[in-house]
Amino acid sequence: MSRYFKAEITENKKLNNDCNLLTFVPFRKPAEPKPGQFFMIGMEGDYDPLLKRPFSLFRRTQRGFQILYRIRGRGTSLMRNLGRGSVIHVLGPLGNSYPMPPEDHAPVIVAGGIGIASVFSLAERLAAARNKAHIYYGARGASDLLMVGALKKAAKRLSLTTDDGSCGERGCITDMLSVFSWGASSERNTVIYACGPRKMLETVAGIAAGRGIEAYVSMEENMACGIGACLGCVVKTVSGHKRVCKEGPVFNAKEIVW
Amino acid sequence: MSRYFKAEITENKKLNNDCNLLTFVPFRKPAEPKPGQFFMIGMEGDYDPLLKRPFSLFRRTQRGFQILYRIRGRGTSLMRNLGRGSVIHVLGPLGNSYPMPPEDHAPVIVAGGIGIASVFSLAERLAAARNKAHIYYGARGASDLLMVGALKKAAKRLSLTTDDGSCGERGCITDMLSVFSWGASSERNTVIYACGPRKMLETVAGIAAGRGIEAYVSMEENMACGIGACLGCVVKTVSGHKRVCKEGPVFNAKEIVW
Amino acid sequence: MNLSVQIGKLKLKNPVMTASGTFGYAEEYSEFIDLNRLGAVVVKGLSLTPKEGNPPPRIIETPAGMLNAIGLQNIGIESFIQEKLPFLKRFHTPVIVNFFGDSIDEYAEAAKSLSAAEGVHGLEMNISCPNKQAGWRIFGTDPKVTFEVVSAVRKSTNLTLIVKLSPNVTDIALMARVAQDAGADAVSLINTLTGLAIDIKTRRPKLANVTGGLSGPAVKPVAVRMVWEVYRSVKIPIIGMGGIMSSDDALEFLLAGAAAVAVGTANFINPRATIDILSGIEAYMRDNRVTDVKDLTGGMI
Amino acid sequence: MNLSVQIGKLKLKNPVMTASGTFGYAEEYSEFIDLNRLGAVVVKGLSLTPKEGNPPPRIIETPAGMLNAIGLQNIGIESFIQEKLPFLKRFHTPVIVNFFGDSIDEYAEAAKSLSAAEGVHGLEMNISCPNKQAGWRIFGTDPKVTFEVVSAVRKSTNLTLIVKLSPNVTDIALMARVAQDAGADAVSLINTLTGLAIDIKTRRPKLANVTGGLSGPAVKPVAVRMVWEVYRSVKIPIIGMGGIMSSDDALEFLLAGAAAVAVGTANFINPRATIDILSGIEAYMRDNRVTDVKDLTGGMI
Ligand SMILES: Cc1cc2nc3c(=O)[nH]c(=O)nc-3n(C[C@H](O)[C@H](O)[C@H](O)COP(=O)(O)OP(=O)(O)OC[C@H]3O[C@@H](n4cnc5c(N)ncnc54)[C@H](O)[C@@H]3O)c2cc1C
Ligand SMILES: Cc1cc2nc3c(=O)[nH]c(=O)nc-3n(C[C@H](O)[C@H](O)[C@H](O)COP(=O)(O)OP(=O)(O)OC[C@H]3O[C@@H](n4cnc5c(N)ncnc54)[C@H](O)[C@@H]3O)c2cc1C
Ligand SMILES: Cc1cc2nc3c(=O)[nH]c(=O)nc-3n(C[C@H](O)[C@H](O)[C@H](O)COP(=O)(O)O)c2cc1C
Ligand SMILES: Cc1cc2nc3c(=O)[nH]c(=O)nc-3n(C[C@H](O)[C@H](O)[C@H](O)COP(=O)(O)O)c2cc1C
Ligand code: FES
Ligand code: FES
Repeated sequence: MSRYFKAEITENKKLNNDCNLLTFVPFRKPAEPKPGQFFMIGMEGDYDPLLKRPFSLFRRTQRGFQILYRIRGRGTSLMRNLGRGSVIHVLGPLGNSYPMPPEDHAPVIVAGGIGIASVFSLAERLAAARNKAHIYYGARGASDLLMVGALKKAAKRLSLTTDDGSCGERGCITDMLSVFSWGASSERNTVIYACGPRKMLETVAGIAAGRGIEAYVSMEENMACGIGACLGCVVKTVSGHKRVCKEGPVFNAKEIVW
Repeated sequence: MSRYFKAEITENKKLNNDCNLLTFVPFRKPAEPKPGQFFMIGMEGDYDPLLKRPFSLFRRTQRGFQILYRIRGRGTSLMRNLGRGSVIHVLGPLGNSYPMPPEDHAPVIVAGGIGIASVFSLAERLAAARNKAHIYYGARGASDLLMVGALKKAAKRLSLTTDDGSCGERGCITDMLSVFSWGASSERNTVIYACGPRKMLETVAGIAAGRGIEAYVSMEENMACGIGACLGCVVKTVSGHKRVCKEGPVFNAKEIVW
Repeated sequence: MNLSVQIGKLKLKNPVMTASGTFGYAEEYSEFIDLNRLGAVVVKGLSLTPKEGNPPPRIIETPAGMLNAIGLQNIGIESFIQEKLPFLKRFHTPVIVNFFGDSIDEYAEAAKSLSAAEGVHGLEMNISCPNKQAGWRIFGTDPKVTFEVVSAVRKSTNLTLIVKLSPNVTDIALMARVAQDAGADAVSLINTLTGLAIDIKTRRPKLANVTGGLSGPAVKPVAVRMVWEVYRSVKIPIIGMGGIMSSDDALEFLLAGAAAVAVGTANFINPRATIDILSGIEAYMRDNRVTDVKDLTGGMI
Repeated sequence: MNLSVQIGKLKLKNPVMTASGTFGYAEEYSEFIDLNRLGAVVVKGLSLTPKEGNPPPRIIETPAGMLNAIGLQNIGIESFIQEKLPFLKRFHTPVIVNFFGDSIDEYAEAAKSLSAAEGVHGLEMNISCPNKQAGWRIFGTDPKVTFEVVSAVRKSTNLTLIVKLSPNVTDIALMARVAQDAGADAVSLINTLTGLAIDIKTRRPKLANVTGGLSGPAVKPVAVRMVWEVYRSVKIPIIGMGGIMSSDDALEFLLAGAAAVAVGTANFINPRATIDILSGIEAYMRDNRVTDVKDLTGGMI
């Protein structure tokens, strides 16, 4: 049960133009991850790129883990080329996790773009706990909406938006969230979980604060160590700088200084 | 006919524990190489390793080229992992080449270890010109003697040595060369071509000088540009520093200051 | 095989230490390695009062390296002594505390209060953080100021005193001599090289602090050169660091003149880096019949 | 789209130049690129008399970089004028000659004889080679000596005079100001950082010269930072270099304050690097509606 292990890639599946689903199997028994936690992943090779990259747990499989990643820069571009059998170095699971809602609370999940990677396992966990979430999921276009089938199954209700209207409603997922009416009584019994671009999280935090709803947001910052040692990944909170990799990545939205 | 091109790897065959034969096919028509010339080969990826690596032309194939390489350090270790379909960046063919012997001269080839990579195509060229060489080829052990079958075909005679006596005679290839008697008259009509460790080349140069035989040696130096611009690859010659990548890699043994 | 080295009054069981700021307060790494196996633990830089540090983003990767602008965020000496030191005392590895001040008096006072704490075995004074303002940097770049501040700290502590040097200087050997003359028991080098990275899309610096400190394999050749230059001009031991990723790298520093080495950025890539490096040094000594690691120091021929 | 930039009296058609010592005498690269497309060609450093340079090995790779200790091998100014310049005159790209001397007089004399040669359009004086002895290095590290030698050269030439600065200093902005005050039309930076690599098997330095100069992507953050520091303290244009591999890198230098850029080590990895970088700058300008490349200089916000 070590949090530092080598793993073998068993699949690196292209989902659309810029997103892949990577499945890896650790060489030895890893610790059990919780929804919201993440891994630091490093590739074999020499010292460029140097640092490991953080990716959320997407799903636990029988023998290993999956991450859903978007090709962004140097690291993920190289990651895209990794074939079956390639070896990666993994640190994790790391960070805290999404707190499960009290049984009488209705969970609402808000995902923007690749943010779906982090909340997907929460949705499945909630479904398993018979407290399915209402999932709001927005992306640029239809082809960027990933895993919609599985989400439909895991959700009480799935609301989709795209920037171009190619699927679901046209517009921002937070627009949809803000006009939605839970009714005064249920609001108090709602918990929001959100992952996506910082702007989206800020809007979600605003909506939640306005309605007096508890909201948890998963934050991103550049990371070096992933385990709280370098102080590289802090975000500003009402009680000072906090480490995304240690006190986070999930924060109560009220804590963050946007 | 550009000397800078991308190429696709069609095979990367393991020959023994630390040597591979790499076959690559250029995306567009390259220049025709001559025996003794070399390529600078770079891999896709980021900036570590940074520089291209020099490798001799081993053999021209129908559609591409082959290099025979020994896994030494960071670059060649990564090269070993390149699969079929991988793309490399190639500069070359570069440098001068082994001068063909006059028709009435008997060629003698001396190869030490991976030095065979450079003289192999010369041996085949000589065979094609119906002036087969007597080939002296030494390596550490039997498994390090590569391409012996093909060499046998290309050689007038093939003399092998290994450090451990596991194949051919036990000892240094230069020991064998030094005791061999060509007979006074034929010595003047002999040309030696040698590639291998610097110590071996120095000994060959000594033997050749002692007997008044013309000898050509292929030199190695660390390289950056491969085309004569950086002055990084010089060797000391009787007429000053000369660039291995431009005035070489093949030098008349008399020129080198050992 | 003797791996122990002497740094001032401290006898380390082996020459592998951690680099300040890259190993937290050691607790973070105790899950991955046995802290007892380290030559010494050097903790994140401390000051008299807690510091918030710089706003994010604080780190960004560069080719074979990284820039950081943490801005010396720390919990302050008092909290360290109360909250972190007890954990460290459970191990028999010397604890070296990296610290800094914003004035000569603060440096001296910090040294004094750390020296009073049981469980602190040595001090490393950071006069070389590139993330402080230009005014602060003279502690590590102006020989006269360096002499003053090191002398003041020397008077405030009996603990082994290591002075951490900046590579952002014309003549690092001179800076080392100054530290030696002012009473340092050892020097450590290099701290990070000042660097800047710009996002060409936003046209803004990639770090909120604008500049940051470059560390990692990229800087190793500069660091090894500086250790070699310092080795030839001081008598006190050198702790070498800057881009050490493997035992081969560590051995380079020893051969260049370091008595011990510190592992920094490598911890982020491999949390077991320190231990792997130690094993590699042992293997090298075995293979090369080196019986005392001290025989490697300055062994370049 | 206006790509032209002014460096002293020279109007370059675009800001992409070659870095001295990495492009030979340009002939070597003429097979791979159209030399007419370059902003300027800067040739390998020359001296009055030919130099043999250092013994091999002269180069060694490091993480994301390389060390070189060529030792300024060159054919001498006379041979250059006779054998190399005629080829360069066939192109309408300005030729800037990098040169050095071993004394102030030699510097001045070299500048004079180069200025007399038809086809030499500008001079870049190298006061910053890390492969020369410590005594020589004061040309680039001691402000007083720098002032003297630049002043002497200034008096010997009417050509555009670029002074190439060393990064191995505490305060590069100061060095740039000194060069400006002594009459330089522009400064170029950075030359290489001094580094050392040791072969742990043989325990010998990997370069015959012991130390060498570090170049390539590894040094880029340091170089960008120095350009930014210099930009804020001089009025003359800056030619930025150090690890430029792509147009993104080049744009970083422009945004940091460079008026033009020079491509060095990248030529070894991609002989078409200069042209690819130029195309990339053009594409960036198009995409970002920048009509004049000069508007990028110092554009970091
Ligand atoms: C806790 C956490 C969980 C994440 N989960 C996912 C996920 O499940 N799927 C996914 O596609 N992405 C996820 N990200 C973002 C992902 O880490 C970055 O997209 C990735 O690191 C980019 O690497 P690169 O080499 O392609 O980009 P480059 O731009 O080349 O990276 C350069 C450096 O910047 C860092 N960096 C760049 N962008 C980010 C970012 N947004 N967050 C953190 N570091 C960054 C890199 O780690 C690297 O150190 C997560 C980030 C965090 C912090
Ligand atoms: C003209 C020429 C032809 C060659 N032909 C062959 C060949 O056909 N087959 C083969 O296996 N090897 C050949 N070599 C040697 C080969 O270039 C090196 O073994 C290879 O560069 C090592 O790279 P690396 O990354 O594995 O080693 P590393 O040690 O990691 O390399 C570090 C740096 O040193 C350089 N370097 C290390 N060893 C040598 C060397 N012996 N010669 C030149 N540069 C070196 C590398 O190019 C690189 O820049 C040739 C060398 C030259 C100069
Ligand atoms: C994230 C980070 C934080 C650092 N914090 C400190 C510090 O607080 N005090 C200090 O003296 N050095 C600090 N350093 C410098 C390192 O201790 C070390 O000198 C430098 O990183 C070079 O070593 P490396 O390349 O092995 O990382 C820090 C370095 C990094 C990367
Ligand atoms: C092999 C080599 C030779 C060099 N020769 C010279 C020289 O003769 N004169 C000079 O001023 N700079 C010389 N330089 C320094 C480069 O011009 C440039 O300043 C430095 O390499 C940084 O740029 P880069 O990282 O793009 O290579 C040389 C650099 C290299 C790598
Ligand atoms: S990444 Fe190092 S503290 Fe979070
Ligand atoms: S490798 Fe550059 S001159 Fe030969």
